[in-house]
Amino acid sequence: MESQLFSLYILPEHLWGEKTAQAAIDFTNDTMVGSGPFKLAEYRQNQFVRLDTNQDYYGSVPKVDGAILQTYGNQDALVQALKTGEVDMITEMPNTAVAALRNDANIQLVVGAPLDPGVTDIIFNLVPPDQCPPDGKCTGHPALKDLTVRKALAHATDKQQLIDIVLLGLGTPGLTLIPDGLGVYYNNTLQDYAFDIATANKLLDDAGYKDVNGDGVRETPDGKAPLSFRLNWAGDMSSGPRIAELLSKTWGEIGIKVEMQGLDPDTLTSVCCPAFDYDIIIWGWGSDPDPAFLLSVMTTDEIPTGTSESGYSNPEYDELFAQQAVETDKEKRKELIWEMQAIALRDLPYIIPYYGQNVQAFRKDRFQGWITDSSKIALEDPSSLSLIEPVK
Amino acid sequence: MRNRRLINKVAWALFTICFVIVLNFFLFRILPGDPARAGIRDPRLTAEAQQAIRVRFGLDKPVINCFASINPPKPADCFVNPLDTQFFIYVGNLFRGEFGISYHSNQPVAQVLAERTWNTLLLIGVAQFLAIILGVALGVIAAWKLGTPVDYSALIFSLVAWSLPTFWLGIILLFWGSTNLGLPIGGMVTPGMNYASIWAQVIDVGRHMFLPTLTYTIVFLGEYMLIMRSSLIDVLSEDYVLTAKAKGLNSYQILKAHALRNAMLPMVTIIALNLGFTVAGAVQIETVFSWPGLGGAIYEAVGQRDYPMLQGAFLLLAVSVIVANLVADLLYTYLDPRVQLE
Amino acid sequence: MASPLVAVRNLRTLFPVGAHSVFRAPATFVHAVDDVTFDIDEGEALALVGESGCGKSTLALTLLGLERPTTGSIDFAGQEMTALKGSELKAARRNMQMIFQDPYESLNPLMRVGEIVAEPLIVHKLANARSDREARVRAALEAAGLKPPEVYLERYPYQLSGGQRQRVAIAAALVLEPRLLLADEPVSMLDVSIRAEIINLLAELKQTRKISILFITHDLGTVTAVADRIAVMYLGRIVELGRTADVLTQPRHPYTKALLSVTPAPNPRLRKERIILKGETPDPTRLPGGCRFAPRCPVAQPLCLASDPPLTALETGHTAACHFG
Amino acid sequence: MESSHPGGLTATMRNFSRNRMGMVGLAMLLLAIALAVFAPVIAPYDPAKPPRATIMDIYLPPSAEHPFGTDDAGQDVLTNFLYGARVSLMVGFFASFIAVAIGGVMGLSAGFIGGRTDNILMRFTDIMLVIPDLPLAVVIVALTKPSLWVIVLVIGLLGWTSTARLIRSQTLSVKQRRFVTRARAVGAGNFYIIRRHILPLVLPLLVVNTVLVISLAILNESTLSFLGLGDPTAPSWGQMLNFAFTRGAMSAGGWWALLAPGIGIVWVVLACTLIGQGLEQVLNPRLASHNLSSTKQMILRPPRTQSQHAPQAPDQA
Repeated sequence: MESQLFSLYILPEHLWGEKTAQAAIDFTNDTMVGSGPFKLAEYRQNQFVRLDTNQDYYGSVPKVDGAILQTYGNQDALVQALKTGEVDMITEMPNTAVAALRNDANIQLVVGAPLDPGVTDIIFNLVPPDQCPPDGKCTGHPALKDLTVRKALAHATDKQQLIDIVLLGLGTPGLTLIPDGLGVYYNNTLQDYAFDIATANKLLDDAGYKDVNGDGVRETPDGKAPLSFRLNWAGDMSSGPRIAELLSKTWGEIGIKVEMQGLDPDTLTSVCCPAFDYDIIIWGWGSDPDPAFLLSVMTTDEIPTGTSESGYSNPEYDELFAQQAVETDKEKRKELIWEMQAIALRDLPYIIPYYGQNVQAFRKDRFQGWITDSSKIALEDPSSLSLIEPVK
Repeated sequence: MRNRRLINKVAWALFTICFVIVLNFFLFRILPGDPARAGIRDPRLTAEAQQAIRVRFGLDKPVINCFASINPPKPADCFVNPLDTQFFIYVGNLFRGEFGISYHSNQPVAQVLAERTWNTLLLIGVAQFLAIILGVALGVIAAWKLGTPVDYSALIFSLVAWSLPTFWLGIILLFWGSTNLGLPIGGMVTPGMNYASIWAQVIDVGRHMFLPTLTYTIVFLGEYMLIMRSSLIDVLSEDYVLTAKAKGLNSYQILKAHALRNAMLPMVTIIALNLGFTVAGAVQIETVFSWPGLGGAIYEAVGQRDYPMLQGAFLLLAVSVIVANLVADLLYTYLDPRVQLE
Repeated sequence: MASPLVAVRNLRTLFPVGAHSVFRAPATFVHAVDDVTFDIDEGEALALVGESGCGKSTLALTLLGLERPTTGSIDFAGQEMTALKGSELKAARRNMQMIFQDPYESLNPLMRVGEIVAEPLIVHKLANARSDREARVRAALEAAGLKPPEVYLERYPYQLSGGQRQRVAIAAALVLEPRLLLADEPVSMLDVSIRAEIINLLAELKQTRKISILFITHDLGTVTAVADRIAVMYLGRIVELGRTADVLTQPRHPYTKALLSVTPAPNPRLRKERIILKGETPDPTRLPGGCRFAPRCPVAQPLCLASDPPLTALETGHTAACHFG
Repeated sequence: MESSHPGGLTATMRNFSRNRMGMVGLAMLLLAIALAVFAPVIAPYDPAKPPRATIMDIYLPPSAEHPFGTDDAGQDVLTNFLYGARVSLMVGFFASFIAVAIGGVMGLSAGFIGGRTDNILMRFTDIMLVIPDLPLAVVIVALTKPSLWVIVLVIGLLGWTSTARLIRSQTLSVKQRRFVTRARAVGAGNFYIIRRHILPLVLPLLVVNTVLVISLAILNESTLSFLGLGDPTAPSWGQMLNFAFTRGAMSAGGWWALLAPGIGIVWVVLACTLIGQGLEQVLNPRLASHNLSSTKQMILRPPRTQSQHAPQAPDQA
């Protein structure tokens, strides 16, 4: 239930009550109606939002007169704006700027789990031929359907280096689609595949994937197809090319070749699912506070709908998913969900390189009282904004 | 003869606009990507909801008779009322000044574009004005002082300015100006300011405009200087200048009386034509300086796959280039007596 | 009597006026060559005389097949030229070569003399053997008076004088051993001192090689040395045609008389009073109804404005188109 | 009289070798090409097998180990700069080859055939000229699979209009010259006349144009890359700038990651412009001095008057 209610909002009856379905679709919703500590004073699209303090707020009235949320065209400018004092706080920034800001006496960095935890995932095309959807192409490389190959790839994935280079260390190694930001539902007892090129090579050797023709790329045991995979990522991920580049290097060390290409998100959707016209994709999910949705992504039922990206199909997993959906006991549900994560890590429809962290920063010489020790980092949240006060 | 020329030119401009409208419509339907799914990667969207979105944006209708969609090609009934196809609805809306509704902001595209266009015009207008004034002045000086160190410095400056990638110069100026001059980093106004006077507002916008305008001016200055310089040298090589010199006029008088006016002729057409090409620079500068203009809107719309916005911006640009071309052409006819005689 | 080498009958070449347009057909025409009839015999030189713009050059280009005649026929050595196309036309052209007015412009500045003279051979795929080709080029250069040919073979046109260039052009025309030379004002761009040389060269070629020549000029003074007959052209039409001596001594058309009166005579004592034509040449797109020379004619009568005089025979071989000739 | 040898590619090149500005440009371009060709020899690291980067390697300032510093992924900027020159120059050369080939054929046929063909081709060119290049390129690249070849193709396919106009007017003027009529009178066919008479006189102008189109193509590639529409697997200078820009080089203090590729682009574009200027002077010696100047000096033609938006003398319609 929680997961379903999450995306429902409380609507003011005096505006929406009388509307027909069609009128509701056409309603542009320009006037903000709410009961929070701030009121919308001015909105200029892609420029800024100006909030005034709601003096009639039922809780504790914020100590500031208002807040302005300004939009910048690029993250570099954002950091510069904080440095020069044009803004007092920034909600996002390139991780590369962290080192420079850390040395700035007037700036405080805040790093932690984001409000809506995100997952970056490496997706394998596993769709079984008999499950291929009617409008699917299902052209995935057969070798990827072999768990041994996926295990070898997992062993050849240096998650720490990915975190270091791509996130500048500001992330945690990933396990399955359920991010550590989901708290109790995150199974922290699982053992990940260690980064070990030798193990990966041995797995492939033992399974008969040998480099027959001596070109540095292994072939399938029947000697026909080289282990050369298409590797795509969403073009709007700035980290995509860097992840792909790092993967191609370590995977290259175990005789696996990738052809890299970033794709526009629309194009990626059209090759991904339910077409299954790909080998490996680097993409990402944003998470609800409840894990139900991300768990559903790996169920057989979702293969034809396009929600399942990997085409992973496992009756045991499906059964557990059905059980947790109706389980009302929180502790029992958690057990079921933990077990599902164990299965997902064992079967590897995804390699999860990392869970990202939120990096935010504020100027220490302007306002104080920001909430920096919460489990979720969100300086722009009204909870923080209503507490801060000017530095004397 | 002149009137027929005028009518011909206007007729051609109108034809080109029609062509651009058709191209503009079909381009976005030939290129891959389902507009209904653009920007939405939420699988929880039910088939009904997707259909509702299609209806809302008019994508449920066939693209044109016989084609439900063009890429991938899907056939449709050829005998529907042509006015009930996406193409003619689109054309009809254009005549009513409607450019559709933005997928991203849900606002009418025409409204968003109108606001954005003024911001861009302000930036481009001031920068072009400065670039022209400075470029012409520098070009005249260089041509006059041909072969001297003054000429050389102006030349090298102009050539380097011309070779600079616009966005690169913008980034460097952004960091230089914000660190050393304390200028604002982005946007057009300081949000939430209560201006004491109109002057305070002008100064605030001016401060925000300084760096983008500077970038823009430098990039175009070089080109104008080079054109003015060579155009003036061309004119000064004409025999009538020699005649004037023989009559005893000094250099200043010759420049003023003969050369400048004639040398400005190619400048006028180039300036008018250039206005159409300035947008390429605007896309880069507005992205670097977060300027809320048309160029920035195009960049955002590309990222958001906001087809109606892109279509609208594209049409606006093409039409303004066509009009600028027409104006330049007619201006040329008006200014150059030789053309009138034809 | 043997049939003439060239027989032109009622030839007309019209040019559409106005820019090409995708949508519109042109409405008006320039009558560049308008109903022209004449013959040239084997080994004969015919001079075509007239003011610039009267259609002389167009007539030459039409003979060559470079301009399509609107109506009329051109019989060249028994072949109807206007009916020929493609390779047949190309083959027929081999016997008909042209020399242009401006030796500075008519030679490609990037080609050596040897290449220029050899070009017709290459185009017609003749004398494909290198040695054969070189021999012919040398022979043509020598025939054109460029001796010894080795001196000139490797030169570029800009390294030659005007007279030398015109000789190169003549050599390039001779290399195919044509039966007819179309010489379009071959000396008008040359210094006076060189003109006689070139004209004498043409006369010599006519004599020794029995080449027929159509000698186009605006200057009656240059024709005597080479031309057997003279045709006077005015606004696209031949207004007088006759043997050189007849036309020069007994001009019958007022236009011919006017032309003759302004020609510097070799003997100053023979100088006559000059006839200066009044008015402008009419707009060739809007010709007057009657005699087209009438508006400028010093002896015009009302009849001239009403009817267009035909070309009428006066005595043997001398014809003129004038009501009062 | 005619003292100088007219036209011609060989002659143009010979005169060009005496043109100081053009030779400086040529030297600059040759240096860039040499760096690209000998990248494997000069580069301190192999980009295919770089030393394993760690978090400590990111945005290191220039040092003996990394003369140009390191980038956002801890890679050596100098190495990437040298190998990036290969990609950027290749894009420039191939794209301008496409543009000049199309523009040359269009201009030659329009000018040579004339009449309706000319009318239709030039009207088409006019339409292409008013369509804003960059936004169109942005849309096409964004909506197709981004690969280096798509980018080369798009830049090439949108960049031919100026060439077509230029070559058309040159063809028209060459076509009207008497030696072309003479060749026709001899019986030469169209193909022969184009090959033997028109092309040699159009070629020098085509070379000038090519050089300028190369510089525009390199600029355009960097702009597309900056807008995030480049091919990330083909690390051009534009791509390096894009990484530096999106991954916060300036705010992280890593200005060197932005400076090297930027200067590379300016260097090559400037080199091409100078060469173009030099050739232009050689072809247009009339511009050597004017009636008010006492000195004889080299004159520069603005690059874009000839190339990008040549002011069209209104044609008689």
